[in-house]
Amino acid sequence: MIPYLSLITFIPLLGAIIILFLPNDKAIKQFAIAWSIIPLVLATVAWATLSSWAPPYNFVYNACGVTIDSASAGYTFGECAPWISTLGIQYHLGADGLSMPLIWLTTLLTTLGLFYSAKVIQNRVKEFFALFLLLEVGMLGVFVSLDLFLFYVFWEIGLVPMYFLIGIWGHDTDRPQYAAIKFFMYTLAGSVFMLLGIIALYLYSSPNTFDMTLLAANQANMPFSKDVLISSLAFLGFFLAFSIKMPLFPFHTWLPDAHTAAPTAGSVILAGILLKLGGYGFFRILLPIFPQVSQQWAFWIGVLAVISIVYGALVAMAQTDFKRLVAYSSVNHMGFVILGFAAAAALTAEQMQNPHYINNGASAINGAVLAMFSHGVITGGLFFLVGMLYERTHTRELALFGGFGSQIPVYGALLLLTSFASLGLPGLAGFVGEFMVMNGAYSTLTLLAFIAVWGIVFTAAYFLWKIIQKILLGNVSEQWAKLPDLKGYEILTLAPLAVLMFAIGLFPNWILDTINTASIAILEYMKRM
Amino acid sequence: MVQNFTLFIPLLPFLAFAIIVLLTRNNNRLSALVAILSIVAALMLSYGVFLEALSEGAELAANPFYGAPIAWMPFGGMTINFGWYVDPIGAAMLFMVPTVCLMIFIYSTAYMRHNHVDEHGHPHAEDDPRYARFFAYISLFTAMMLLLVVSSNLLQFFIAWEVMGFCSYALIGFWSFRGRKEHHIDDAQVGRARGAAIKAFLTTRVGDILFMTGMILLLITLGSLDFNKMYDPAAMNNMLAGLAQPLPGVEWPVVIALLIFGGTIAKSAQFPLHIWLPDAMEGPTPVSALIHAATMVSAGIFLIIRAYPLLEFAQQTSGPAMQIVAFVGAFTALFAATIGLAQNDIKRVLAFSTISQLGYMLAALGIGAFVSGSFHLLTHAFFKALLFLGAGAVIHSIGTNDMFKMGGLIRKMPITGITFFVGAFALMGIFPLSGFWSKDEILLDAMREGFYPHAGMSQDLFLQIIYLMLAIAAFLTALYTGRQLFLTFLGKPRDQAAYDHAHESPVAMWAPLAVLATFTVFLGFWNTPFAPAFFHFVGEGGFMGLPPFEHSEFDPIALTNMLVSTGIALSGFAVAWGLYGFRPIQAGQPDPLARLGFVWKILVNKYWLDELYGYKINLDGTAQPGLLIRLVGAFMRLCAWFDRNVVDGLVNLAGWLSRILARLWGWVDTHIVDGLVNATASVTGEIAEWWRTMQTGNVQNYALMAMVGAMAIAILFLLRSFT
Amino acid sequence: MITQIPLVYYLALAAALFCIGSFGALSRRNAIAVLMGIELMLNAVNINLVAFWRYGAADPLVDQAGIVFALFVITLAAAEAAIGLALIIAIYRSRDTVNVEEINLLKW
Amino acid sequence: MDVFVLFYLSPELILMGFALLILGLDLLWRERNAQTLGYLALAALVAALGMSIVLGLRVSATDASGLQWGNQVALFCGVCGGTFADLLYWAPRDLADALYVSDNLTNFFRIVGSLTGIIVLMASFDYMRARKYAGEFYALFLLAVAALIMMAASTNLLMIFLTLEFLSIMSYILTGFLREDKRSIEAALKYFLYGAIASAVMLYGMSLFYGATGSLNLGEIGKVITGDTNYEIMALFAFGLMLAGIGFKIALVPFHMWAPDAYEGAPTPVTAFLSVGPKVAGFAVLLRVVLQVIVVYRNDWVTIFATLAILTMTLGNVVALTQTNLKRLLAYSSIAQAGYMLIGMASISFSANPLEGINAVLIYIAAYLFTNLGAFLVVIAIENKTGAVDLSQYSGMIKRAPGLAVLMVYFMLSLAGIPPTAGFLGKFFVFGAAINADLGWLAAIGVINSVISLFYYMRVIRPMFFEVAPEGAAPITYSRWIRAGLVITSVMTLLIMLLPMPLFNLASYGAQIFGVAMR
Repeated sequence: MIPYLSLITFIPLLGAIIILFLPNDKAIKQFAIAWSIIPLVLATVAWATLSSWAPPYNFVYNACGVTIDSASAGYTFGECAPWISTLGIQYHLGADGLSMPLIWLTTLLTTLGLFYSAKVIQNRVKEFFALFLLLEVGMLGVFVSLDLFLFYVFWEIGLVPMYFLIGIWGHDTDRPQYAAIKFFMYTLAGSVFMLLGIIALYLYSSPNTFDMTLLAANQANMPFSKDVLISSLAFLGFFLAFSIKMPLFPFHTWLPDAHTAAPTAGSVILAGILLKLGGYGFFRILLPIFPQVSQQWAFWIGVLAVISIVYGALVAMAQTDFKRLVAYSSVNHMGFVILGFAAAAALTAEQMQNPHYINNGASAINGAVLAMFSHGVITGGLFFLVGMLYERTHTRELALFGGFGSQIPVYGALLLLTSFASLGLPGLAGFVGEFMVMNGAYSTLTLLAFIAVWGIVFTAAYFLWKIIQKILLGNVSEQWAKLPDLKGYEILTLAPLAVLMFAIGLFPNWILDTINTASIAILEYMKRM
Repeated sequence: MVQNFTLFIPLLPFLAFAIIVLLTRNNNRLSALVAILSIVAALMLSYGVFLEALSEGAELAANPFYGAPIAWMPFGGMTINFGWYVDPIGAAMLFMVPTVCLMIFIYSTAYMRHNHVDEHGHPHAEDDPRYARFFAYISLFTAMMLLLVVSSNLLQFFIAWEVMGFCSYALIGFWSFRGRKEHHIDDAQVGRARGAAIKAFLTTRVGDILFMTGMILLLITLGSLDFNKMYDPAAMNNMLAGLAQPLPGVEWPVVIALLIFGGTIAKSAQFPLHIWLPDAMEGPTPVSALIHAATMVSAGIFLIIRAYPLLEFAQQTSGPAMQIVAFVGAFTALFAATIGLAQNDIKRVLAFSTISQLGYMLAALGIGAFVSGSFHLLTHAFFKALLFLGAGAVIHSIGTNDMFKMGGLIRKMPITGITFFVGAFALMGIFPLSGFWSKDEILLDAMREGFYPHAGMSQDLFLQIIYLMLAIAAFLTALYTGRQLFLTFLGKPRDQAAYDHAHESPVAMWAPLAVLATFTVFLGFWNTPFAPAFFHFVGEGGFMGLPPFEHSEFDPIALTNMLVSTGIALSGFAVAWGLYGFRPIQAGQPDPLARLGFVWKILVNKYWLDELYGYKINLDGTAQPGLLIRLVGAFMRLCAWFDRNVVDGLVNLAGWLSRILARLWGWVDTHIVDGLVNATASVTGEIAEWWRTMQTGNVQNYALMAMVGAMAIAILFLLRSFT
Repeated sequence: MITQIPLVYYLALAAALFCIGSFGALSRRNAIAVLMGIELMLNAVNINLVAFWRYGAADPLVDQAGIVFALFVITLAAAEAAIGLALIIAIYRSRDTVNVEEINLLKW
Repeated sequence: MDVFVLFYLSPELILMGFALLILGLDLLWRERNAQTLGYLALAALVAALGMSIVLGLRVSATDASGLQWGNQVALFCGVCGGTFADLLYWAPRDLADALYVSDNLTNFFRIVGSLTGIIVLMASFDYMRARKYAGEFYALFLLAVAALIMMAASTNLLMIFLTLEFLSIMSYILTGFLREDKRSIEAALKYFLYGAIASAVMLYGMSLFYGATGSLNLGEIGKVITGDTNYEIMALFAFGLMLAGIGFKIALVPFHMWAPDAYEGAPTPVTAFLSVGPKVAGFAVLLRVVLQVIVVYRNDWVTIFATLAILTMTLGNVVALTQTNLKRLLAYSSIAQAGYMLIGMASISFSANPLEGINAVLIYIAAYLFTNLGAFLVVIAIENKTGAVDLSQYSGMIKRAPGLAVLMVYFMLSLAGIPPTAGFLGKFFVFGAAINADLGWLAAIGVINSVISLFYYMRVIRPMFFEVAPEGAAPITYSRWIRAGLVITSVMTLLIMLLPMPLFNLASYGAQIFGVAMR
């Protein structure tokens, strides 16, 4: 049995270390790209193996002394080793339909980010590539951990490289240091409360454990589930960490600064993966482990989600900086993910008995996870496009652009594609997730869903009005007369993302099939409340 | 047999789109060829399906061609499957859509070549710089329309619907950007196209949101979006049981039906979301024909056709869904016709006539005249495409849209002129063109239901009103169509330069006109009151599990109606002749109807709706957002301000506070400690002496602090132990 | 009958001495005087220790902890004084002052 | 008394013996072979470390491995008598009238102390090479380490006083070691005056203890103070005064004010030592006093420690925000770190859960030791070459000394408590203990503080990475001893996180002597 997850997670770390000993920039770049393909291949193989389980997924998961079978399973590739044995902390890895797509996306975006950066980053190359691979370790670690302690460790590991990526390679005009420390402190402020939540979870569970699978599976015999105050506080700790990471209104203000300041590949990873850590936490931890509290707060979380959607879209519309606008669009889109969470969480115990509601709950979860995945693809692409335009024009001021649709048609076509994918055009990646989330939301949070759905109009408005119209339409000014179109390596960077946008939009089944297994498992856990 | 290949019908043009984008985009001729070949192949396949469907006859309604092999969206224990669903009306659409599209494609090969005079005065014809892209877009567009027609599932339908929205955006805005060497368009055109595209997409998006909401609620209440389920009475009854009522006393079906109707309102440009369609004329004319007459707006009607059982169910169980549809349709028919009177742009007149005719169809569907509504959809597609293409030929030849710069063109462009006349008469409803038969049937149904109820039923005032509105609209239609004919093709040329420049179109342009004109003339005979073949095919089977439609025999009422509607059309045309044809308008002469004064001003300004909630696009390419958009804009700026100053401000405030706190500690060190020292010293009576000695950096201050601290802790312990 | 001086008297004396010592230590400018204040404080402790030993121990001749402690305190006071004076001399050499209020190079 | 018992004093004896030897050799060699004396001192510390480990291990009949950690010997008993064999196995808490014990806790602090000594000594080789009187420095330094170990071993008020003064006096001298440096000597004087006053106050408290209970032995006093009101007032009042002395060592607010000045003025290796050694020893004493004497008044001291913890953390962190001198900044940081340790003190709940306050304090101490010394090693390495201790002089360090810069990031992260570092593990245990003791709010304040602290720790990093080095700035080289020290500290900082079980066991064995049995 190949320890896929350990390999995927730690091969980049090895790469980062090797990079420190490589002699010149060229070798570093080539090595980093080649090396990053290894986890990508492994993740692809792992996913392929994963999706070959046939329904009804009745196999036995057995790792770390945890044995789960039949429908409520979902995990595979379990790996286990004792770590801090007195506290029952284990090195417990595992993947399921929830984490597998995100793991794969992480490896993909890292490879693309490295590939693009190899052409763009010219100063302090060694540091950049080593940090980038280190960042990948942190992100992958979060997705593969099934032990809360391990989860937390990886969660924080990702912060440091990102801090440096923003601070060192940020554009001088964007106050990179301010943005970097803001990002770091803001995220840390959230996650330390999660640490307290994790400890409380450990102390109030019986038997005391940090194991996510056990915590989720043992809902019924947890004294914790009866202690409303403590469990609410612990929930709040997790919630704060995740919603800052997501980011959810009103915890989002670190995001525009960080995104704007970060170098292109950094923004891609930040938007593509780092935000997903929060969303992943919502579904991996809050929903299965805190079903009661989630249910109590679902409406208000839904309200915040709806505010994020509408407010994020409106604020995005008011931006004049291309990158900042795309950054705010993340607030807008992540709102749907949280709305999906709220919709699934809002299922009452009574509704849990009705397969119809269960299906819609699964729709909400599927949709939210798929929305995360496709947001990673789309916004990753958008940030690449922002970066490519910036490399050419050295400005991001939307008012200075115009007419690029005819000047640089390939760029224009890709921007058009990505924008429409982002605003949720059916047939492209963004729509499916949004639709499924709305489906779930309408079944439990009808009113909120009806407000949220108008966010889609605003989303369309700012993409059309602010991005496509200001950049692609109109006349080309003389200033840009010599603007070159995309080069081969740039198209190559974007091509996989474009293919994914179509692949998800036209046939989401291949990915939803995987996610659905996890959604069913999560709902099984929730049923025990 | 052919039915199993139904899904290849949309796939073929989609492949053409992919091929053009990926491979042949730099070769204009090859791209056009790929597009046309694909549509021809799709046409043959869909004719195959159509013929197979015809051979099934009315039986098809109960056992439509159906298959849903593509698992698309699994959630929980459920999966939404995609596939094909061809029932009689779908089959009829499969006949109409590729036919019209093929004509438009052929027409476009010539239309997208622009005549251009270089600096030496030599005329050149050169391809539009984005010629290949144009064919890619219209291929995608056609693919999506075909997909929509064959969809087996409302979600699949919705996807095609939305992608068409994108195509309309891209095509309306086809000239919304301009390279430095593109001379065929000017800055004003770029500005107008830009505004029109975004307006079209966002306005329809509003409807799409409603549609999506309705669809999702349908999915939740019905448990499926498959048309099989939607047409199953047993499944429909479940809808009343599931979720709690949305509002007290309101049941879900009517809410869902009206939300879905919201999609139609936007897509088919019904009041109040019709505002995008006239501006959408900024796209190249084949696009107008393709999107805004023949197919895309028809998609809205087709949605109502698909949702017809739902509407009827809603009407029966929970609320006046059908009546609302009928009223909106009839009102729009009348309303748009009035605006059509006051337009000078040849294409805008057609645009408003489209809105008006779509209103007819909706009114028909709303009053239960399912078959006549559907039939009008088919005939309208042909003659409206004909009219648009004809108008396009005119524009292409003389280079302006303004009817007051035309006149007498029939002498220069006889084929275009004659075919245009055919289309215009069909639109007016002149016997025996197809428009007559289909429109007449609608009016007949309204009249029969309204004025001649079945035995035992009282006359229905609502239907009478509908009938009257439609009749007035028919009169106005004849009036503005007549006005268009007189201003454009008859009379004297008002702009001699343009007239001299005018010439008959190349064969690639007039041939499609001829084909469409032929269909316009003969298609009506498919469903005459004497021999309603179309009814037998479409209506007799009803919907799958639902009761079939009833058809009355040809009787005196029908005859009366035929006479009345012919009279209305002729009188409208006569008025037009009186105003515009009797004494042809001279150059510079104001419109005779301008004498209406304020009413005229209202009509010219389209009731100021753009200023109220729309987006007013001026001829010079500038635009003013309406009141509603301004409000949204203000709110948007408020949000951005809030975000920058309040939400982020709180964060910065925390940082600021901690800095202040840091200073405060310093201040405490310098002042409070001093104060404590001061107090201690005063006890010993030597304040003045020691005042100055106690300063920070002084170890004695530190020690004092320590001692005070220790005492404080000790005393705290004491106090605690006493309590 | 000879009345013994109560323990409280000693304690009060020690407390007073401690206060005087600490006042001196905290308020004198001259570092030597500060040192003297500290010596007074230590002596107050010694009084306390000896008094407690004399009054508290069950058998003062066997349990001599208090007085031993006092002896150690005296010794350490001497050691401290040595260190202190050495430091004061060193600072006087480098700065020509032993005024503690002027020794404030390091602050904030 | 069995002479063989002196074996159980061997680490301290080795240190003091070598100190005297070095002093003697220094007299003989007169500055000629100062480096050799340094190596001798290092050898002494390594030997002490080895002996500490040997002392801790005993042959066990029960443990399958045959070896078990845990060995408790009371020394200098008045009446405990008995044979050597008896001495090995007395029950926890029954300390008879020992002055000085060699138990698990002592061994823990022996290891901690000699490791501190080794690392600081490595750091000081370069520093002292350029300066006079190196031999004396090494001798005094060994004595200081011995003093801190002895402080941790004392179980008697008199012994505590003596060892505390021993450590203090050594520290004063070391602080003022640069006699020609105004700052150094000023720091020493301030430190001295402050320390003398603080210890006088402590002594006063001790005398009250003696008066109230008639004993100086912690065990005896603990037996007398059983929670009835006669002693309560006196004991707690006296403890409050004693805190002045202990708090002075630990640098708790409000006894912290000497620290920034002394840290800034002292020779940097001494600063490194001061930031760890006395603090650690102070916690050892605090643990013994609290858990053996006033343990019954748990409610009272929990409140006090919680309050002090909040004050200490918050003041340390907040004031550190404005500092630009790195030594001063680290001084405030170490004040704040003491605050986190105090959370552990406040969270002592005698529960069977591994997340227990005593454990947490000990683990935190070990983690803090390596991290903080590592940070100081970087500062020393840079100061040795450039004399820079101000943040503004650190710009572009990543180019001049990439290794140092990266390690500095690592140590700063560890101080801030970001995984995967020892500092994180320490914080995890501390906050865990707090939640376990129903002090979740205290843990919450603690984590907020750790977020604040990140800001100034990152301020240290910022010039190193984000700013450009001044023109012509030479790369910074450093000796193999500093490199060795950096390797030890960084590897240990990582290892404590990755393989925490040995440390955990060490700490929990130490905690056992207070009758706390961990699962």
